[in-house]
Amino acid sequence: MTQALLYGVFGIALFGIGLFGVLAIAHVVKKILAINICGVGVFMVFIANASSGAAPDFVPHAMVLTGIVVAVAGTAMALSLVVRINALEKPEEDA
Amino acid sequence: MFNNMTLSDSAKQEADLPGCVLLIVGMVVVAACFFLAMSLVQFQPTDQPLVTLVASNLEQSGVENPVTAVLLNFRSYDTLLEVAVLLIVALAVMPFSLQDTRLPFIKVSEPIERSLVLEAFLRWLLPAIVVTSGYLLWTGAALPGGAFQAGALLAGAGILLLLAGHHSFNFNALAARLLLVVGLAMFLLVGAGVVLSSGIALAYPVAMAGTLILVIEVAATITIAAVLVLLFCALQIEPLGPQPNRVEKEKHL
Amino acid sequence: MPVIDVASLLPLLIAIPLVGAIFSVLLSTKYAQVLIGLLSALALVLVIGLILVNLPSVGTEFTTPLRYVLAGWEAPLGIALSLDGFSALLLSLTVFLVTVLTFYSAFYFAASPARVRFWPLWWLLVAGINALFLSADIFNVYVTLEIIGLAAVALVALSGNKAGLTAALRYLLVGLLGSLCYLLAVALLYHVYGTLDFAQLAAKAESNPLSWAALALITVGLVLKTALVPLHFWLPHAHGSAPAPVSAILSALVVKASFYLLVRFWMEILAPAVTNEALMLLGILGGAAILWGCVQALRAKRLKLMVAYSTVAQIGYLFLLFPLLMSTEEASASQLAAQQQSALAAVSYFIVAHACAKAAMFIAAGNIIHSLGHDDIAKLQGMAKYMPLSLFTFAIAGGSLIGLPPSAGFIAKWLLLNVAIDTHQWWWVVIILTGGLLAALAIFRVLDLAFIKPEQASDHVAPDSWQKVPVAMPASGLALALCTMALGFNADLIIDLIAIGGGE
Amino acid sequence: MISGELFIDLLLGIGALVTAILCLTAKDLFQAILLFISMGLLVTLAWVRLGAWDVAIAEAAIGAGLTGALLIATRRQLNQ
Repeated sequence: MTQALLYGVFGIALFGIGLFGVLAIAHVVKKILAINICGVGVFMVFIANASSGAAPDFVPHAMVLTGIVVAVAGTAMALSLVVRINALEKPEEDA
Repeated sequence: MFNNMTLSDSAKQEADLPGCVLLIVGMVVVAACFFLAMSLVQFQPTDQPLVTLVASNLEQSGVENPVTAVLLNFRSYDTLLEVAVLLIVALAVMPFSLQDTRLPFIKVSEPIERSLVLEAFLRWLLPAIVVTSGYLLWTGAALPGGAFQAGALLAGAGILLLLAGHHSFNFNALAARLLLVVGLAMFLLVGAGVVLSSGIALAYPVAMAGTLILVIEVAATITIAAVLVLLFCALQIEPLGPQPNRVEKEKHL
Repeated sequence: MPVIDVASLLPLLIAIPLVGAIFSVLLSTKYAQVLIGLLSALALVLVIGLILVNLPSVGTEFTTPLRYVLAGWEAPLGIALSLDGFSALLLSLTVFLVTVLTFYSAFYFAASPARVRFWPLWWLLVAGINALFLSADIFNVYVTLEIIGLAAVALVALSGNKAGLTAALRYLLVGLLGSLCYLLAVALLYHVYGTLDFAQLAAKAESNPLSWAALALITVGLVLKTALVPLHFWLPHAHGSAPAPVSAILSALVVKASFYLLVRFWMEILAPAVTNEALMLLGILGGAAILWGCVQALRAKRLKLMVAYSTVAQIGYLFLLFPLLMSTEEASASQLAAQQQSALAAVSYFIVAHACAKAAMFIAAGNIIHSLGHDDIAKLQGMAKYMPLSLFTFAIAGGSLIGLPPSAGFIAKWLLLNVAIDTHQWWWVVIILTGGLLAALAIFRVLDLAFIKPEQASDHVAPDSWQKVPVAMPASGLALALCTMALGFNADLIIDLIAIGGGE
Repeated sequence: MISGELFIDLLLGIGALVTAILCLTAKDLFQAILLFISMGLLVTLAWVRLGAWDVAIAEAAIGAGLTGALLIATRRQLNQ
């Protein structure tokens, strides 16, 4: 088993853990964490495959960089929605 | 099975799916991952045509770092759209109000509690961070690093400034909006401008490629830093309605 | 010999909305934003008009897709844009609807502070949709999917109330998960075939476990985004709680964008990995979606929720495309190609008919909310007296959704029924007809209340809360509704367009 | 016989998996966030091992660092 294959399998496992987490956990912030774990798994598959040849392939590296930024953008948006929903909920709780 | 999605409004609850459903979901996920992993292991990797293509065209890309070459030259269109994604997120989290558009971008005020250590620290650290991020950007052409790393570092400086309590940012000011769009605008401008010389959108002339990439990267760095600081602000301050902590600050003025 | 190089116009379709977005961030006064909106829409209409006029017509031997290589780097190193008949149709539809909805939004958001955020996000969403229809690169498609997803979520969240924000959050999480499934498939495909370009992948693709895995991941991810039953749970509330122009574009175009990709992957890029069983499975889910969506639409208490559930049903019709692509032993290759082409034409027709009708319906529902402050179906008694134009729009669009002649919806269903009968899959005929019947029940329930019992209601519901809307608002809805009628008379236009560079 | 290099790779990979599982099963949200950040750092190391320096820097700064900061800020808001 080569190094690339090893990390590829780990990446798929991370994706699976994240996927299960998204489906099984009710807590929103942890759902968001799970989606991020999914994303890390996907990126790991990309990077692992990129290093399977003799020389590293830089195109997947660039794709993962784009992916990381997009992932953080999505996470930030989700968290801001959580905060806004939470802020709307509070007055009701007090009343 | 997807009822759990509806719970997303209450962030403090920790309810799980019923056990049997959970078991089925788990088994499906495990089976799918097992199939994926097996097909990945069984697959014999072939040659990677892009490795040689990237290497052989690197000289004409204007930069030495292959990742930067892919991001800002070979597949620059992806990066252009990625900057658009950042703008979307900035617009989504921005606490918009029509009144604030005329207020200045940076407001200086006395902090509620002063921390001398932090202030002294900042006085030295901030210039250092700005210089370092400039350096990261510059070396991105040859070594690992580039617009995103530099932007993140620059955003760190902005957040430290916020934490010190002297300054607050108003993202509805025209200057702030300019910072948010400058990355996308510059990318589009360069991408369209090169049509005059090469006839193809986003195709830089080889001689000027390095300079043009740097111009785009500087603008992108500024936008990235601004968006990241905005994200941090949006999560720190109550984003809806009149904000209580802002009222407090006004009292101290 | 065309006067201009048509392909060089393709990047403009993405650049114009992006420029529009930048200017509407910078110039945030009301009239500036509206002016920018109208100018951008006009520019888009001009560009797509030029492209359509210069497209090689059917019958000439030239039927390859248009291609524009961005940045001068040919695939696999660079990214290309491409346009064939199917994407040209969807782009024209996008530009047309965006123009009408931009006009409508100028009035809808006239008094709302949400407009400051709406306009830039609107143009970014349009840029994303155009970019997706033009893209010829599977990773680039991921980025466009994220643009569409995030912009759509931000637009849904504009409503600002708790129900809207919750719907937006659920929509966002579903969208992110769907995109990640898609991205994992991109990783696998790139690993196996060493390219990201649509055409190069299609040439190299073969049936092996990794292709199956990639196709399965892509399908799950995109079906989640298209909201096919049973993964539709997020759609009704997201589409039902957004502002009217946003609901309209979400139902008319955004779900179609991911459906378009599914068609690309199943018919072209990964066609060798497709099996008949898989096609049948998608068809069965589509049939279930038709029935389930119609039943839920019948039960809905709010007008917009009803319209949103009808979208769930209409998505089901689109997925009937897949079983109709199935090959049989006796059919020759050319027969199969012809069968697939006519199935695609039927479904394209469906997309256009549904997009116009559904946008018109959401506009009508938006007008009703705008003037009444609610969209409770039970309280709509006799409203036709006050809002004749909006309810007339609703009726015409409803007729098209049911499939009554002479609407576009009728032609679409007719074409679909024909293909189903030709391929001896009669059970779809039953489902299509049942779906039409159920849709008729749902729509006549509303119309019955609004039109037929005016004398009992009128007095106690309307006067105190009723508010007049500018005539341009119902007028733009009516224009769309009349378009569904006009399309019913000019069916060949669309079918010819699809054939350009189309299919295989 | 397991060579040293393979041992490091195994350690990093299994470490990432274990922290991911712990992160999703943690009872306390703050703990979960910290575990997520540490998973990000382990993954960063894995990418250094795979020769992806650019990605490793970005993951440490943006993936683990910035996401972590945003998560902590959110948690503070939720607890207020």
